[in-house]
Amino acid sequence: MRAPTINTSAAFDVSELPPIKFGPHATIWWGVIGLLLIEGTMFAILAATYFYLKQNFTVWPPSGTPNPDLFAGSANMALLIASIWPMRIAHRAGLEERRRAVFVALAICSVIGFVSLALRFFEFRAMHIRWDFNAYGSVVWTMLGMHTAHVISSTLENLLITLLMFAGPVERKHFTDTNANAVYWYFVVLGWLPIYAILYFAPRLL
Amino acid sequence: MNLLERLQSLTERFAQSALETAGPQAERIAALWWLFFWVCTIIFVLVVAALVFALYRGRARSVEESSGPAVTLDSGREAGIHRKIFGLIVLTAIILFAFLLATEMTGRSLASLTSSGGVTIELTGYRWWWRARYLDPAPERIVVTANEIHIPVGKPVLINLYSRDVIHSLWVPELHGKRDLIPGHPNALWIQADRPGRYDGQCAEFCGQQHAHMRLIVIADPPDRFDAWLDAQRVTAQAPGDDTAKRGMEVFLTGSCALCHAIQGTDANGQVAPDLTHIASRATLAAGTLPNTPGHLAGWIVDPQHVKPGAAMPPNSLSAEDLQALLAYLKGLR
Amino acid sequence: MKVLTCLMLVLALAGCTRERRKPTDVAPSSARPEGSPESALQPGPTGTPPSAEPSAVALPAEGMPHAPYEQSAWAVSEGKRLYQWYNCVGCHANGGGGMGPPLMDDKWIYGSDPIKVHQSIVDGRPNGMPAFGGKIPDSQIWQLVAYVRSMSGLLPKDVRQTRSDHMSVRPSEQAMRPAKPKNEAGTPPSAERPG
Amino acid sequence: MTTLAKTGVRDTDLTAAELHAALERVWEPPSGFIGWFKNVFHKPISTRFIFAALGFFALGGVLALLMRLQLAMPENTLLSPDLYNQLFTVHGSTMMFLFAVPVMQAVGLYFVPLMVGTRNLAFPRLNTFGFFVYIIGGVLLWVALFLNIGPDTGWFSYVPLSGPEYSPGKRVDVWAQMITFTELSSLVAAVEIIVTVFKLRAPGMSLNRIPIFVWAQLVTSFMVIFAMPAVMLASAFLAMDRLVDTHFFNPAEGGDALLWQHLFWFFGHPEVYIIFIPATGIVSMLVQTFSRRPIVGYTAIVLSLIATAILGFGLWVHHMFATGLPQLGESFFTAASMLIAIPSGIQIFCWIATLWTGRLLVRTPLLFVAGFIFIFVLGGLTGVMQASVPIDLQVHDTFFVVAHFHYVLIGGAVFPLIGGLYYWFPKMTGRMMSESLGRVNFWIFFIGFNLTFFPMHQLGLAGMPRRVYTYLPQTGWGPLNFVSTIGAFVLSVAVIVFLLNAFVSYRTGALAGENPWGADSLDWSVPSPAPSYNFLYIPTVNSRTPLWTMEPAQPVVTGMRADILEVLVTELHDATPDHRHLLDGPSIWPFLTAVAFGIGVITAIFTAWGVTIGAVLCFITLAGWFWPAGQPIEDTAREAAPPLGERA
Repeated sequence: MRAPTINTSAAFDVSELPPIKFGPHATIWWGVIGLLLIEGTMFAILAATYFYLKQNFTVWPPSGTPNPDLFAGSANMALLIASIWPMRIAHRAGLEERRRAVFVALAICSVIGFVSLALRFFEFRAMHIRWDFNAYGSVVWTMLGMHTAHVISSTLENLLITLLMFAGPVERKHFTDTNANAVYWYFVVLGWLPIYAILYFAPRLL
Repeated sequence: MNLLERLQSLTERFAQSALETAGPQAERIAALWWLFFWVCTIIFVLVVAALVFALYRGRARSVEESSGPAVTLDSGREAGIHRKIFGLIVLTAIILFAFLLATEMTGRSLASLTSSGGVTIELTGYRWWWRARYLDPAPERIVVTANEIHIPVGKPVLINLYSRDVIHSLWVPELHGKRDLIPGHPNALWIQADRPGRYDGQCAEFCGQQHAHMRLIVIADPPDRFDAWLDAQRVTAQAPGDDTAKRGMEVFLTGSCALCHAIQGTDANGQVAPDLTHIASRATLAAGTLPNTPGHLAGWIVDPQHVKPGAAMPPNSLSAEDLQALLAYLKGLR
Repeated sequence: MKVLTCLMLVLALAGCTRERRKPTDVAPSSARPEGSPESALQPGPTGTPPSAEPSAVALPAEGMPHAPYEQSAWAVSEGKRLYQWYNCVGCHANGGGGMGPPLMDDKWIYGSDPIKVHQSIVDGRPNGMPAFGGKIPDSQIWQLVAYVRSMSGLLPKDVRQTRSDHMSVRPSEQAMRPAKPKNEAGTPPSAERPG
Repeated sequence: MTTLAKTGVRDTDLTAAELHAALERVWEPPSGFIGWFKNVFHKPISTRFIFAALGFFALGGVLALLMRLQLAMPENTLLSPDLYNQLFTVHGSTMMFLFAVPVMQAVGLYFVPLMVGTRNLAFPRLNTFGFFVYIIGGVLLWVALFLNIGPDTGWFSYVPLSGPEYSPGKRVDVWAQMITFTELSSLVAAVEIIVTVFKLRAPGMSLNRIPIFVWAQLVTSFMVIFAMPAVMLASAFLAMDRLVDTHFFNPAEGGDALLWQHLFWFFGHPEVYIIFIPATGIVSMLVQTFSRRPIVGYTAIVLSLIATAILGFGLWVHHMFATGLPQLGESFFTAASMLIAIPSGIQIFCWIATLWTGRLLVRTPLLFVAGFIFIFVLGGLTGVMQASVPIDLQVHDTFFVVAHFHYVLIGGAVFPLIGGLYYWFPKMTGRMMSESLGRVNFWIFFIGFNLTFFPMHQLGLAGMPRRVYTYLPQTGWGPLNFVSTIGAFVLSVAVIVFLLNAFVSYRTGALAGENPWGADSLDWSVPSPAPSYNFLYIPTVNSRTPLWTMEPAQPVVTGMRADILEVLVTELHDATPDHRHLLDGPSIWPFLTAVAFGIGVITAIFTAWGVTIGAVLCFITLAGWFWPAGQPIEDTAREAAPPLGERA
C-alpha cells in the first residue's frame, strides 16, 4: 500500500456530504444533456436536409401535393405545450420526493402522450403524400417519424415511471430519474416547435 | 547514387503524370504544386532537424534515474520559449496566407482559360465507358464516339459532363485536374492541350467493379488534322467491301450486337453501349483496356468477361466463320 | 460449437450464392430448353429461333435452372437493367403494359412458371412478342425471367428490387404484394387481348 | 479523526489493509461465464475494447496485405474485382469504425477515471452496453465479409453507387447497419467520458489542471456528439432508400447525390480529428513524462485542441472540391482547411520545445513520439497541399491521398497509440514491455511504414487512382507498387513484433512498480496493475502535474463508504466535493439490451418491421435495466422512498 504518502490525518472528509442531489449536481442530469445534444444535432441536421432537398424543387410542396393540413399538427402542438404544466408538477414533486404527486402528474403526462400519438396518426395523413412518392414525401415522413419515435419513447418512459411510482419499490434515486425524464420531455415538446414550424409553415411561407 | 538514378528512371516511365504537363491548366496547377512542394519540403526539413536536435540535446542532458521531474523551470526562460513559439506560429500563418493567395490566383487564372465558339464535347459516363458527343448547332453534324476524344491543339475545349448511372470523375492528369460526373448535377471542365500527342485519362471516382478499366484517351491533333478527323467522324459507317465483311454486317445486325451497339448508317441503333461507327479508327478497346488489334477484338467479343469481369458486354459464342466475318466488317469501320 | 460451425457453413453457402456477382456462369447463347413443356402455340413471329447449338444449354439435372437467378438480388437487378436495355419497356412499359400485356399484375397468359416465362422470351409469342433465343445468352434470359417474375411479387422480398434512380412511376418490385397468379393452366386466351 | 459515519462501513473505520480487502470485495468483477456479460467496471470493459479493436486492426491489416499482393504487379489476378472491392471497403470501414475511433475511446475509458482520480465511469452499465453494441456491429461486418455479403462501395459509400439500383443485395445494408452500431457505441462512450470528466474529478483538479490526455478525450467526445449524428442519419436515409423506397438520394424525384456527400463528410472530416486528437493527447503525456518537465504551453495546447475541434467542422467540403462547387465556397473551405494547420503547428512546436528543454529518458514510447512527429508533419504538409483547390483537383482520389491519410492516420494515431501502449502496459499488466524488442519494433515499423506509403505519393502524381483492383503494365506503376507491397510486409512484421513483445512481456516482463517512468499523472499513483477499485482513498490534486508536486502531507478524501460502489461527485469547474454517489453494479441487462438492439437493427436489413421488433425488445430490456432490484441501501440514493400514500 501507499502508506507513506497517504495522510489520513490531513484528510478531506466527505462523510457528511449527502448521498443524492438533483439537477446539474447529478451525473444523470449531465447524461441526459449529452443525449439531448445528440438528439438536437440529429434534428438540426434533419432540418438542414429538408431545406437542402427543397432547393431541388421549383414549387414546394411539389406540384400536385397540397399544403399539409394544419389541424392535427396544431392540435398536437397545443397538447404538447399544455403537457408542460403537469410535467412541471411532476418535475417539482420529484425534487421534493413527493411520490404521490409524481405518480398523478406523470399519469396525466402518459395519457397526453398517447393522445398525442393518436393525433400523430392523422398528421401523417395530413401531409397528403407518401414517403415513397418523392424526396419531399421522404423527408417529411422521416421528420415526423423521428419526432414520433421520441414521443413514443418518452411516453413509455413516463408510463414506466408512473407504474414504478404506483407499484414498484421506489428508491430515492428514482426521483433523479423523474428529474431527467422531465428534462427529456421538455426537449421532446420544444423540439416539436421547430419541426412543426418547418413541416407546416415552410411550404406556406417560403 | 545508383539507387537515385534507378528511382529517376522509375519516374520517367509513367504513361501519365500530373507534373509533366501538356496544357495551360495542368501547367498552372503544376507551378502551384512546385511552390507548395518546395516550401513544404523546407518546413519539413527544418522541423525534423529541430526534432532531431531536440532529441540529441535532451538525451545528452539525460539523467538516468527515472523518477520525477528533472528540470527546474525558470519563468523567464519559459516566457522566452513561449515567445519563440508565438513567432513560429505567426510565421506559419504568414506562409499559410501566402499559400492561400497563390491558390486563389491559380484558381482565378484557371477559371479564365475559356473561349467562346470553340469545340464543345458532351461527355457522359457509363459503367464503365465514356460516350462523347461533339455538339453542333446542326443535329446531323453531331459526332458520337466513345472512349477516345480528339481535341485541337492550342484551343480551349469545353467538356460538359453528365452521368447516366453512378458518380464518375474525369481525370486527364497532363491536361487538368478532376471533375466529377454526378447524376442530377451537370458539370463542366475546360481543357486545352498545347502539344500534339496522346494523353491518357481515367475515371477517378470509384464506380463499381470495373472502375479500374474505365480509361479515356485524349488525342490532341493540330487544328487541320483535328478538323479532318471530325469530318471523317461525321460520315456514316462505310459499307462492307467484300462478301466476308457483308456477312459480318449481317452477323452484327441479326445477332445480339445490334441490341446494344449503334452503327450509323445501318439498322443497328442500340444506345446503351459504345457507338461503333468508326471503331476501327480508335486506338483502344473496352475503354482503354486493350489495344485495338484484330486479335484483341476477337478475344473481347467472344469472352469480354475474361478481360473485364463484370462489364455489361455478354460473351458471344460465334462460329469461327461468323467471328472472322464480323472482325472483317468491324475492321472496315474506319 | 459444432452446431455453430455448421450454422456458419450453411450461412456461408447461402450467402455465397445469394450475393454472387458472376456475370456468366452459364454458357453463352441460348436455345429452347430441351424437354420443356411446349405450348400449342409455337413459335413466335420470327419463326424458329436460329439456335446454333440447340442443346448447348441442357438443363441441370434437377431441372431448376432458374433457381440460382431467383435467389440472387444481383441477378434480378441485372434482369431489370436488361429489361430496359433490350427495350422490353417498349411494349410492356414498366410493367403496366402497353402494346404488350402488363407484367406486374396477377394474370399470366402463358403461365407464371419460370420455365414458361423463359420459353416466352426464347421463342417469342404470337401477337408481337419477338424471340430472343440465340440472340442473348441464356444467363441473361434467366435474369430477365427472374426480374419479370419479381415484378408481380413472385420472388422472395429480399431479392426483389427497390426503387431505381428514375421517376417513380409504379410501386417498386419490393413493395408489390405477391398476388396468386391466375391463368396458371396456360390456355392462351389470345382472343381476350386487344391487339 | 473525522466524525464517525452514520451508516455503512467508512474507510475511516478501517486500516489501509482492511480497506483494501473491503474495496476488493465490493469492486470485484462478477465471475463465471454469465459474470463476463455482467461486468460493468471500466478497466475490464476497456481492456476488451482494446483487445477487440486491435483484433480488428489485425484483420484489417490482413486485408491490406491481400490488396497489396494484388497490386504488386500489373494485371494481377490474385483477387477478382468483386472481392477486391469488398476487401478495400471492409479494410477502410474496419480501420475507421472498428479500430481507430473505438481504440482511442477505449484507451480513454481505461485511463480517464484513473487520471481524474475516481473509481469508475459515471454510467458503468451504459459502458458495458456500448461495448456489446460495438462487438455486434464488428462481428456483423466481418461475418458478412466471409459470407460474401461484404459491403463493396468503399468506406464512404457514395450514392448512387451504394443506392438501391446499383448495389442490389444486402451488402450495403450491412455497412449501413454496422455504422448504426459503431456510432451508437461511440456516442455512448462520448457521454461517459464527458460526464466522468465533468463530475467525477478528484478534489483540487480544477478544469485548468486536467491532464492534457483527458482534455483531448473531452474535446473528442464533444466532437463525437456533434459529428456522429450526421452519419447515423445519412446511413438511415440510405437504408430507407434501399428498403422502403424513399427518395433522399434519387435525383429524378428531387433527391440529391451530393446530400450524401455533405452529410457524410460533415461527419467524416471531424472523424479524422476524433481519431487524431486523442492521439495528440497521448503524445502530450508521453512528451511530458519522458522530457521530465511540465509540458511547454499547456494552455496553448488545450486551446489548440478546442480550436481543432471547432475548425474540424468547417472543412468537410474539401473532400468535395472535384464536385464543382461555386468558387466562393471553395475559397472559404480552402482557408479553413489551411487554418487548421495552425493549432496542429502550435502543438508540434510545444512538443519540440518541451523535448528541447527537457532531460530526456529515451525509451521506446519516446521513439514512437519522435516517429509520430516525423510522419505526422509530412502527412500534415501534404494535407496543406490538398487544401489548395487546384492541387486537390490533381491529387484527389489518387494514391497521393491514400499516402496522405495513411501518414496522418497511421503516423498521427497508430504511432502514438503503440507508444501509449508501451507506456501504459506496465499500468495495465504490472510488467514492463521489453525495451530491446521495443526498439526493434519501432525501427521496423518506421521503415516499413515509409517504404509502404511514401512511394504512393509518386504513384498518385503519376495518375494512379485509388480503389483500382489492377492497372495496365504500360502505366509504369508496377515498380513502385512492388516496393510498396514489400513495405507492407515489413510493416506487418512490426505488428507481429509488437504482439510478440506484449505476449512475452505479459508473462516474463520485469515487474513495474507504481511509477516506472516517473510520470506525473494520477494513474501512476496506484499500484501496477491498478486495483479493481483504482484508488484506496480518492486523492486530491494541487497542480497540473500532481505526482511531481505532491506535498508530503497531501491530503486524501476520507469518509467514503467501503461496503458499496460509491464514488465522489465534484463540482464541474473547480472540483470541490459535492455529494457521494452510488454507482450501478453488475447487471445482465446492458448485454440483453445490446442483443435486443442488435436483433432489431439486423432484422431491419431485411424488413422495416425490424424497427418495431427492436423497439419492443429494447423497451422490455430497458425496463428490466431500470427496474429496481435487490434491497434498498441506507444512506444512499437507493434508500427506500415512503409508500405511495405517505410523505417523506
